[in-house]
Amino acid sequence: MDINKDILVLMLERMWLIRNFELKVMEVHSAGEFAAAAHPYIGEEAVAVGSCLALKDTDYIAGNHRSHGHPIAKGGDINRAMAELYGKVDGYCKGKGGSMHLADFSIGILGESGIVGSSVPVATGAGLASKIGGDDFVSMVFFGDGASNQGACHESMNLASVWNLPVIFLCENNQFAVTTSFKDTVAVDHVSDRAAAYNMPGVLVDGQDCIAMYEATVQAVDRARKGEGPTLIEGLTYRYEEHSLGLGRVRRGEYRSQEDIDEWKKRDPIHIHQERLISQGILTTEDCKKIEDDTMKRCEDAVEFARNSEFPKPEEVFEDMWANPIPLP
Amino acid sequence: MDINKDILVLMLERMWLIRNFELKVMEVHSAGEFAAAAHPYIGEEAVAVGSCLALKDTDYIAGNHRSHGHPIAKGGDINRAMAELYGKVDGYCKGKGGSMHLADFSIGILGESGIVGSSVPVATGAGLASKIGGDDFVSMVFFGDGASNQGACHESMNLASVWNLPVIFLCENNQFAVTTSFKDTVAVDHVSDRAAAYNMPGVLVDGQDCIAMYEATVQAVDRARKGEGPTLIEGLTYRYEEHSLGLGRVRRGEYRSQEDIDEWKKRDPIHIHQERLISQGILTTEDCKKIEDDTMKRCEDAVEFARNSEFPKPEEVFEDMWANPIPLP
Amino acid sequence: MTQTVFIEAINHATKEEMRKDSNVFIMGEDITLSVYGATQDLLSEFGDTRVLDTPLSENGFVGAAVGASLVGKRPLVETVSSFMWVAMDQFISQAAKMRYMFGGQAKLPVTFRVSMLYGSGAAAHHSDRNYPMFMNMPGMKIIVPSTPADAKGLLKTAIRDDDPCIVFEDGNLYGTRGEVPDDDDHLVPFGVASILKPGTDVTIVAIAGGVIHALAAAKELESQGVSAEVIDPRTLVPLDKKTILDSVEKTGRLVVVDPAHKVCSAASEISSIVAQEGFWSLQAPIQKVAAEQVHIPYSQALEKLIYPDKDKIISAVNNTLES
Amino acid sequence: MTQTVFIEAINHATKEEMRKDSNVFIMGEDITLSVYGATQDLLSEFGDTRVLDTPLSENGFVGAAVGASLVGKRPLVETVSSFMWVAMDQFISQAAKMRYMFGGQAKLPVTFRVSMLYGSGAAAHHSDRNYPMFMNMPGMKIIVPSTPADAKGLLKTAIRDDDPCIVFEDGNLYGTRGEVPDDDDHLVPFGVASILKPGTDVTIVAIAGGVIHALAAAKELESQGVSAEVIDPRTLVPLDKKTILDSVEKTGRLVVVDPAHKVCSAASEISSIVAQEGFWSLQAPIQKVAAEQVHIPYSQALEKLIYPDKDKIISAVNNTLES
Ligand SMILES: Cc1ncc(C[n+]2csc(CCOP(=O)(O)OP(=O)(O)O)c2C)c(N)n1
Ligand SMILES: Cc1ncc(C[n+]2csc(CCOP(=O)(O)OP(=O)(O)O)c2C)c(N)n1
Ligand SMILES: [Mg+2]
Ligand SMILES: [Mg+2]
Repeated sequence: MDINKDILVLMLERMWLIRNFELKVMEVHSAGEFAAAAHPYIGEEAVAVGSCLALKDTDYIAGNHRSHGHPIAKGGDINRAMAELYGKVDGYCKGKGGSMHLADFSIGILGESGIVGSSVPVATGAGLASKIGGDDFVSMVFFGDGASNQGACHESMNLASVWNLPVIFLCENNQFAVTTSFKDTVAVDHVSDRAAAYNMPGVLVDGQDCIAMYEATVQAVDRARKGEGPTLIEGLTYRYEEHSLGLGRVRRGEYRSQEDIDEWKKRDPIHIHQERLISQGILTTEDCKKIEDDTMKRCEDAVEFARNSEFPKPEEVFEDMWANPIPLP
Repeated sequence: MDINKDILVLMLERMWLIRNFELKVMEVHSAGEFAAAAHPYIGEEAVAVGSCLALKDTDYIAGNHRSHGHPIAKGGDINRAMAELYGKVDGYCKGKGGSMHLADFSIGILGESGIVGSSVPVATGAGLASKIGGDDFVSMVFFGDGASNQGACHESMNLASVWNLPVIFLCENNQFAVTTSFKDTVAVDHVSDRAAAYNMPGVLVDGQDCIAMYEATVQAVDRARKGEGPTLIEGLTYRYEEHSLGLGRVRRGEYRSQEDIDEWKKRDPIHIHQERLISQGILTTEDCKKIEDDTMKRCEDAVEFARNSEFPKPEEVFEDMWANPIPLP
Repeated sequence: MTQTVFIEAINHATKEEMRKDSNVFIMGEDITLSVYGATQDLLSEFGDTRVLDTPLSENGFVGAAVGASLVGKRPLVETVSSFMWVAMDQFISQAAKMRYMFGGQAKLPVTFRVSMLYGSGAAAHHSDRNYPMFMNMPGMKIIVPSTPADAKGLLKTAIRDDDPCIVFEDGNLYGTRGEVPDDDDHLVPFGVASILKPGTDVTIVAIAGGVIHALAAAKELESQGVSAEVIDPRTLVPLDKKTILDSVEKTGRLVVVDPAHKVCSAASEISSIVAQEGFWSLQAPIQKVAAEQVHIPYSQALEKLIYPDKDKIISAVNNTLES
Repeated sequence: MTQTVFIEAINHATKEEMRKDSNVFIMGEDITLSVYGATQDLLSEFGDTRVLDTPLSENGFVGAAVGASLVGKRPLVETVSSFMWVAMDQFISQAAKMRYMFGGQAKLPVTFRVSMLYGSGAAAHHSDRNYPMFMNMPGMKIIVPSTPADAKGLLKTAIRDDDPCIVFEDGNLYGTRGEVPDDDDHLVPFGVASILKPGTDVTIVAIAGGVIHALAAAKELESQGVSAEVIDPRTLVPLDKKTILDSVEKTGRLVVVDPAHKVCSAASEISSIVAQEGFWSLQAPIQKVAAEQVHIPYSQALEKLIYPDKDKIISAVNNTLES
C-alpha cells in the first residue's frame, strides 16, 4: 500500500504523543498529583495509531479502560485529556469521567468504558445508525484479549454480521488481562480466529507495526463503507507497564517474566517505525528526535494546563444528568 | 455403533411418550384446562431422546422453555410433569414452576429455564463441580438456535473449553426462534461451526434420527468422562407446531410455508426410527402400535392424575423460598 | 377522542412518531409479526430498515440502541421486563451513566418499551415488575402508564425526550379500553401525577396495574362512606412529590399500592418521602400494599395471592382509618 | 481476640472455611495473585482445583458457581459490585429464583463476595453500591458488614448457609482495624442487628461504610448533649426490624444512613417499615441520609459531596430534634 508521507510522519508523532503522555501521567501519578486508577498504553501505541489514522474525523471510535491511547490516536486534545485525569473543569468530561471515560463527541470519540466489553455493543449501534441513515461513516471499537470472553463481544459481532454493519472490532491482544494470560482464558490460539463464528474476516496483525495496523484497518474501513460488513482485527501487542498504576504494590507475585518484557521491548512500535522512516529517507534521526522532544513538550504543557485548570464547583455535581432536565429527588 | 436392543426400543417408547404427552397437553390446553404458555416439542423428539439415553441417571441435564421433551427423555415422571402443568401440588415443583420449569433433581434434571440461554452457565457449573470433585458425571444442556446468540452461550463454551469441563452443549436447531429464522440471526451456516471459536469438536447431526443423536452424544460423553473436555452438538430438527400454544392467534402473518412443514414431516423422527426397527426385525408393526397406544394411555392417566391432584394451599405460597429459612418481610 | 385499547394506543403512538421523525426506528424480537401485540403493521408502513427483528441478544441490541442514539437516531426498543436481566449492563453502565460520565456530551434519545407479563401463570422467569431497581439507578426516566391515553401520550413524550426512557407496560392493562385524544401531538408530560379520583379521607397512590385495583377499592369504600383520593404518579422518575404531599396534607392518611416486590419498592420510596417531608400531615401509619417477598408462583391457586388487590387495599385503608 | 484489618479478616474466614470443608472452592478474576487484596496465599494452600482465576466472563462464572452449588459444591465467588451488571441474569434468574421455582428442590449454598470501591475517584463505572436492587428481588441473603469481626463472622455464616448469599464489602472499610475473635467457629448470625452505641434521643441506623460516619456523628453529638443510638443491621435480608423498631420506640426519632443512591434505597425501605410499623413511636419526621441521585463523579472535588458523612448525619439528627 502506498501511504502518504504526511501520514507516515503523523503516525510517528501520534505514537510519541501517546508514549510521552503516558510517561508524564506515570510521573505525576507517582508524585501524587492525582490518585485514581490509570492504565498505561505504553508499548501498544501502534495499534491505536495505525488503526485510527485509517479513519476520518466523521468516523466513530469507542474504547475501554486502557483509555488514553485511543482518543489521542484519533486526534483528541491532550490538554483536555490531562485536565480530565486531574479531575478539572477543563477536562473532556468536566472532571466527571476521569481516566477511564475520556470522550470527544465532536471528533467521533464516543468514549471509553470502565466496564470491560461494555462499549462493544455501543459501537455496534453507531454502525447500525450509519446503515439505517444511509450514511457512510464507520464505527470502530477497541477491546482487549480479556474482553473477548465477554458475552457482549459475541452478541455484537453476530449482530454486526447478520445486519452487515460498518463496524470494525479491534482486539488489542496484549497477552494479559490484568495478571491472567490470555492463553489460560481464551480457548482459541488467536482471538481473530473467532471471526469464523460470525462469518466475517478475522485478521491477525503485528500490533507493533503501525503500518500493518493501518493497512489492515484501511481494508476493513473500505469493506465497511462499501456495505460489505464488519471485520475483526487482532493486533498482537504487549503492555510494558503494570496493568494499572500502583497495581505492582498490591499483587502478590509475578505473572510474566522480565525476559518476556525485554523480548517484546526489542520490537518497540515507535522504534520500528522510526527506523523505517529513517531508512526510507523520510525523516532524519534529528527529525525524529525533534518529534520526540516536541511531543514531550506538549505533554508537559498539558500537565501545566491541567494543574492550572480549576476544580469543578460543588454545584456542578448536580449538572449533566439529563438532556431534558427534571428535578432531582 | 452397536446399540443394545433394549435401548433401541426405549428410544421409540420415550419418543412416543413425548409425542403423546404433547398431544394431550395441546388437547387439554385448548379445552382450557390450564391457560399458561407451553412450548410443544413435537417433531424434535429424537434430539432429546437420542442424547439423553446416552447419559446415566447420575449425569445432569438442564434445559429451556421448550421443556417437556428433555425431562421425559431423561426418564422423568410424566404424572408429576403433567400435574405441574396443571399447577397442582403433586407437580414436580408443587405447582410453583409450571411448564417452563420442570425439574427432578433426584435423577439429574436440574431444571428448565424460561430465560433463553440462561441455563447454559448453570449446566457448565455442574460440569465444573464434577471436575473439582474428581467425579465422573457429565452435564448436558439443551438450547435453541436462537439461544446460541446469547452471550451466556459464548461465555460458557469458552469456560468449559479452557477449564476442560465434562459438558455437552446440545443445540436444538429447529430453524426458528419464535417467528425469526436462524438464517437471519445466526451469522454462520451451522451453530456447530462455532465450536471452532472454542477449540472443541462441533458436530452437526441429523436431529430427526435418534440413533445419530445417540451416537454423537455417546462420543461426547466418552470424551467428557475421559477428561478431554466439552463438545458442541447441533441437532438439525424442526418444530411442527406453533412456538407456543395459542401464539397462532396472536401473530400477524406467516413466517414459514406449509410446504416446509410438510417436507419436514416426511422425515418424522418417530416414523424413521419405527421403520428402522421394523425393517431390522427388532419390532413388528403391532409392537410399535402397542407402544404408541400404551404411551398414550400413560399420558391419559397423567392427565387424570393431574386433574385429581390438589391445588396448593394458600399458605404454601410462602414456602420453598429458603433452604435455611428466615422471616419473610 | 376515540375509544382505544391500551395496546393499540401504544401501536398508534409508535406509528405517529415514526411518521413524524424519520430518525425514529424500532427493534425487538419478532416485532414484524407483532408477537407481543403492539407492533402490527409497522413493517409494511416503514420497511425493514426502520423495523428490525433482532437476534436473541438483548445485551447486544439494547447496547446497539444506545449507540445509535448517541449519533443522532431515536431508537425505540421492545422487550420484556424479565429479559432486561441479560441486558442489564447496557441499561446501567451505558444508557444510564453515559451522559453524566462524559460531562454532558452524550445525548441519548432512546426509549425502551418493556412489558410486564405477570398475573397469568407466567411463573418466576416471566413475571418481573422491576421498575424499582431502575429507580435506584439515576439516569433513566421511568414511566408507568395506567390508561390508554397515558400509554399513548407518555410514550410519545418519551420518544421525543432526549434522555433514556423506560416505559414499563403492565400486561394486565393491555386489554383495557379508554378514551384517547386523537391529536397527533397528544403528549403527557413527565412528572405530573394524575388524580384519578378526588377524595378527602385517605390518599391512595397506585402504580401501573395497581391503579385499577385502587379505583375499585375507592369505589367500594365510597359506598361505605369513605372518600379516597386515588393518585397515579404516571412517571416514577421524575416523581411528582408535590401532588402526593398535597393530597396527604388534606387526607392525613396514605396507602401506597405497588405490584412490585415490597422491599425497596416504589411504595417504599414514596412512603419514605412522605415520612420525611409529609410527616406532620400524617394522622396514621403509612400502609404499603405491594407484592409479597416471594417469587411469582405458577399455579393460579397461588399467584394472585401475592399481588395487591381490591380487598388488600380496602383493608389497608381501614387500618389507616382505625388508627 | 486479635487486632485484624478488615480485608485480612475476610482472607482468614475464607481460609478457615476452605480448610474445614473441601467442598468450598473460590473463583474470581486475578485471585491467585490477590489483586483485590483478600485472596492471598489461597493458591499455595489449596491448589488450583479449588482456587480458580476466571476468564472475564462474569455471567458465565457466576452461573457456573450457581450450577456447582446445585450439585453439592459450596462456591465462593469474588467480584466487584459494578461487574455484577454483566452477570445480572445469573444472579436474578438463577441464583435468586431457582429454589422457589423448582418447589424447593434446589439448594444453593453459593456465596458472592462483592467489593464496593466507591469514594476514591473510581468514577461511575466502578463505584456502585447496589445492594438495594438485590434487596428488591427475593431469594438472596444480603450481608453488609461494617467491622472486621463481622466481616469474618458473617462471611463464615454465609459460606455455611445453604442459600445464595451476597456479601457486599465496603471498600472504604478494607483498611480498618478491629478485634476479631480467634475462634474458628466465630459465626455472626444473620438477621441480628448490632447496637454499636446505645443512646436515648435518636436512633441512627447505618449501613456498611455509613457506620463509621454515624459513629463519628454520634460521638460529636454526645459532646453536644445528644444521645444517639447507632444500629448496624449487619444483614439487610434478613433485616432485624425488631431492634430498629424497639430503638425508635425508645428514642422517637430515626435517621437512616445509606451510602447507596437514595431512591429505593435500603434507607427508603427501613423508613417505610418504621413509617408503617413504628409510626406511633415517631415524634419527628424520618430522615434519610443517602447518596445524591446522580452518578459518581470522578473528581475528588465532587465525589465526596454526594455521600452521607458526619456533618450530613448531624444535621439530619438536628432536624429530627428541632421538630
Ligand atoms: C466487567 C468487568 N470485569 C472486570 C473488570 C476489571 N478489569 C479491568 S481491566 C481488566 C482486564 C482487561 O483485560 P483486557 O480486556 O485484555 O484489556 P487490557 O487491560 O489488557 O488492555 C479487568 C479484569 C472490569 N473493569 N469490568
Ligand atoms: C432472554 C430471553 N429473551 C427472549 C425470550 C422470549 N422467547 C422465548 S422462547 C424464544 C425463542 C427461542 O428460540 P430458540 O432458542 O431457537 O428455541 P426454540 O423455541 O426454537 O426451541 C424467545 C424469543 C426469553 N424467554 N428470554
Ligand atoms: Mg489484555
Ligand atoms: Mg429454535
